[in-house]
Amino acid sequence: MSQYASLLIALPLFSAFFIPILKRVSKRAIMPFLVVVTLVQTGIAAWIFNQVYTTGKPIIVMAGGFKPPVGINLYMGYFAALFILVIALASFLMAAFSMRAVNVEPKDKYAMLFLLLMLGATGMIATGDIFNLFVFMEITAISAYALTAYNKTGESSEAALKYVVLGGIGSSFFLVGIALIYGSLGTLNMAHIGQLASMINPTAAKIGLALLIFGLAVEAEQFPLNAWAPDAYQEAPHPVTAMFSAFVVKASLYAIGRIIYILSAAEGWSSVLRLLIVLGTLTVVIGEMSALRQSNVKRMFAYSSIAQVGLVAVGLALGTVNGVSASVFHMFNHAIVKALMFLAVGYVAIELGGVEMSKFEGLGKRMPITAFAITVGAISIIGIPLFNVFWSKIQLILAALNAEYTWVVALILGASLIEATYYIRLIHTMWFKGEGEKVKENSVLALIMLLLVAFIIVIGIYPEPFWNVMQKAGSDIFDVAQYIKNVPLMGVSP
Amino acid sequence: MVKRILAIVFILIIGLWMAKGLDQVSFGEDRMLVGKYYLEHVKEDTGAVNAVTAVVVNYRGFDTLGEVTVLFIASTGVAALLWRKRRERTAKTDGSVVLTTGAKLLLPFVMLFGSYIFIHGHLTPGGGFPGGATIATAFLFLYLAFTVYEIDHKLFEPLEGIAGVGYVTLGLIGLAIGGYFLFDWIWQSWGLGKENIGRLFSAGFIPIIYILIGLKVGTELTGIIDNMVKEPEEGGQ
Amino acid sequence: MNPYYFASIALILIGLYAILVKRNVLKMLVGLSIMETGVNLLLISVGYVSGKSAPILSEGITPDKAVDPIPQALVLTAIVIGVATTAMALSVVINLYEKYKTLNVEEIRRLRG
Amino acid sequence: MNCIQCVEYIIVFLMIISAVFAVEWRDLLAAVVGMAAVSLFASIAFFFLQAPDVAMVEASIGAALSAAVFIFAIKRTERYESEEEGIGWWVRW
Repeated sequence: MSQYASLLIALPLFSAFFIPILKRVSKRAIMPFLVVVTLVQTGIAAWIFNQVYTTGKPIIVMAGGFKPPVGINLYMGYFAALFILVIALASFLMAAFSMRAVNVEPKDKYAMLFLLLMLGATGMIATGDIFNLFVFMEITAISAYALTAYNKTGESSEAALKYVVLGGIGSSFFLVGIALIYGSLGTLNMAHIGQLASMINPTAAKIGLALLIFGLAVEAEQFPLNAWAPDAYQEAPHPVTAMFSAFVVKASLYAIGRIIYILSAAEGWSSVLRLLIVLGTLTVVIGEMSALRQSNVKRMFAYSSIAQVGLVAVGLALGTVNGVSASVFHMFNHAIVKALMFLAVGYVAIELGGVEMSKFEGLGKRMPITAFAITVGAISIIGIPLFNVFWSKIQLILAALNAEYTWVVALILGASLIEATYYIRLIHTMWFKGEGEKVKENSVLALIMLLLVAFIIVIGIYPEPFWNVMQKAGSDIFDVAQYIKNVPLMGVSP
Repeated sequence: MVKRILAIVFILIIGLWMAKGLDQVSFGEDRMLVGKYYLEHVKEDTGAVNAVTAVVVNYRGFDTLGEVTVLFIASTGVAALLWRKRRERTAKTDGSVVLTTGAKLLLPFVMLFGSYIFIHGHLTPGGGFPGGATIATAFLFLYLAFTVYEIDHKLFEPLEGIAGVGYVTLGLIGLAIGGYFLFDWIWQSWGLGKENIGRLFSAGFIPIIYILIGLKVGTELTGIIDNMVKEPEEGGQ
Repeated sequence: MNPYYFASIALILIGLYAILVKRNVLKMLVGLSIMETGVNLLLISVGYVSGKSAPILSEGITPDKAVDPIPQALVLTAIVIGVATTAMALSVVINLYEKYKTLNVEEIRRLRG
Repeated sequence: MNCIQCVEYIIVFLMIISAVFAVEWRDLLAAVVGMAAVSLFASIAFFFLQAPDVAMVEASIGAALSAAVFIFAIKRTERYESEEEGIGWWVRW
């Protein structure tokens, strides 16, 4: 029965390949079809989530019936089950938003690329094989290139070009890293690598790991390879921006965490952690500094998103189970908040025709629900108590104190302070400046926004059950011995 | 100029770094682990003689599914980005006599050769990807030779979709029969062709999948070429 | 150092040089393509075992006489992915040229800040 | 040094030379031909490294089709590279 979890991969693929045939029948059925497929995907993901969290055992999908490391396996443990649900849910909401937001032809191609972006992120989170991870990363990346340039304006092509060039460098680095690790171990399966990690040559492991991190850093938006991110966020269609921020980044961050901890038995491993912590810190500092001087609100949110992603990377690199759990919690919260905020900003852009700061004057009177949603998101991301991000920031600070990284505490607090500066400026502009006619708000979108707002507040008031889930998910990444035990490796050994 | 020297220094540092890592992986040494298992079990597990094909289609079938998807994304993305309301070919003159007659004359043979490559993927080097590329080359010749030539979009786009749907469906049938996605049910459940390993009718679903991949790769690459060749009309954005 | 390792690292570095230094967009993509070829060569040479033959087990080639098939399968995938990236990038470049009428990246700078 | 090794060294040398030319030539069409030559020599190298499958794919997809797509793109844009050089913009913020 558990093998039916492979439908998570099969369904989006099947639907994407089916769209050219559907287009011959009826062109208008394509967007509703997209919504239905993402809804079914959410159902499958919810079933897997339920299955994993009630039995406590991960679901291992073995493609072709070959046991790992001979065949490729998908590993859906606590973390993967949780984030697959997040991905499917976010895709469903954004598919509903796409029906309103996307008016550029050819829509059938948009639907295919949308589904494949979702598929790529799902695969990245579920897979248990590093080369398969590369393939899914490329699926994500190439559909992201196409979706970034989808509006066919000069600016969007420019953003996509930056993305393509950096992504190409990243994927080459990633492949060199795979070559080094494969060359010294002779296997590609993650659990098998973990089993053999103590025998690996330390130099090859260190350099290979660093190359893998640099390869993934393009998608994970870590400095210095994230120059594409603000441009792409600004110019991509609005639902796609929300998807980038909600789960494409998260999938790559997860991959970084997983690959690092898999090799934790290798000699000289802690120097790689130091590399990641430096990258994360630089990402936070530069992201917040750049966000401060933006006048384009979508771009400002993009920089804010980059800074949060840097915090997650710092948490992953703390090297303790609490740090990883706090990172996972922050990823989860950030996914909800940024999905909400990019949805709201995109809706403003559609109704008022732009995302400059001046367009937001008097938004509180013109589009009250949207303005309310942005306000809740902004307050939450600053880290005010009773909203969800507060708890994950607290957990990050506690984990940093436990790991004796005192300056990380200063980093988090300083970042919150800068966030407060630019978000309060935005909130002030929305509610206390300017006047305007009231715009009739779309009821479906208002419903989605209120749903996400409710989610933020519920987590903010009752963080305990969520924190328990996150701790399980975090230890799923951190506890490599358990991971190796869970995968039914067959006896291929030197 | 200073910047250029800086870039060269930066690149050399990266090169040194990679060389240092590669120094630990000596060339030509036998370090096979999983690879050895593949070589020893490939005939009984999959019935293919060409181990690379078996790894690509059977053992690491997920990668290949992803690979086909990547190419599909590329063809979709190119079509999406170069989509305009009206487009046409802009070349003014046909190719030379050699090219036009050559393209017409060679078309069936190149197609035949491409199909040969992907049908025999489990026996000889080759398989779906070079076979599909060969078929696309035949259409590339037609585009080069004739100014008015255009592929039949009503045929090609659904064909691309059908090949992809067929691949996923084969995998799902495996899920229903053998209990695993992409399970080779023809070889492992039914045991068809066990007696003629090394001949054409063997190796389970590898030939079927390679035929689908060949069709898909051929149509996709042709679609990319078609989108690249056609230019928007003047002022007809 | 082995000639194949040397060649693959050299190709990667030449490609990286083109991406970093050249201002013409198409030249950068040529560099990217060369870099991918270098990476593929590196993967194949990692899988090579001296004195053994291709992993096609017909006519007297036993399993212990063949090279590692996995890197070859990986490179098959990587080549196709590389071509997909290139095609995608070129269509972006075509759109870019239609809008900006130039291929020089210094003149394509509308997004900044 | 036997003869096979000589051929290997020659191929590696030609590959690097054509890569350098592909990067340095100002005529983009020539640069693309240089790139295709790199792929072609790489495919011969794959053959020497006992990877005939990869050699076939590299020759058909890597060399032929990717060069064809490049040439179509050049036809729709421009053929000559301008003179100046410097660090590109994607490195900066």
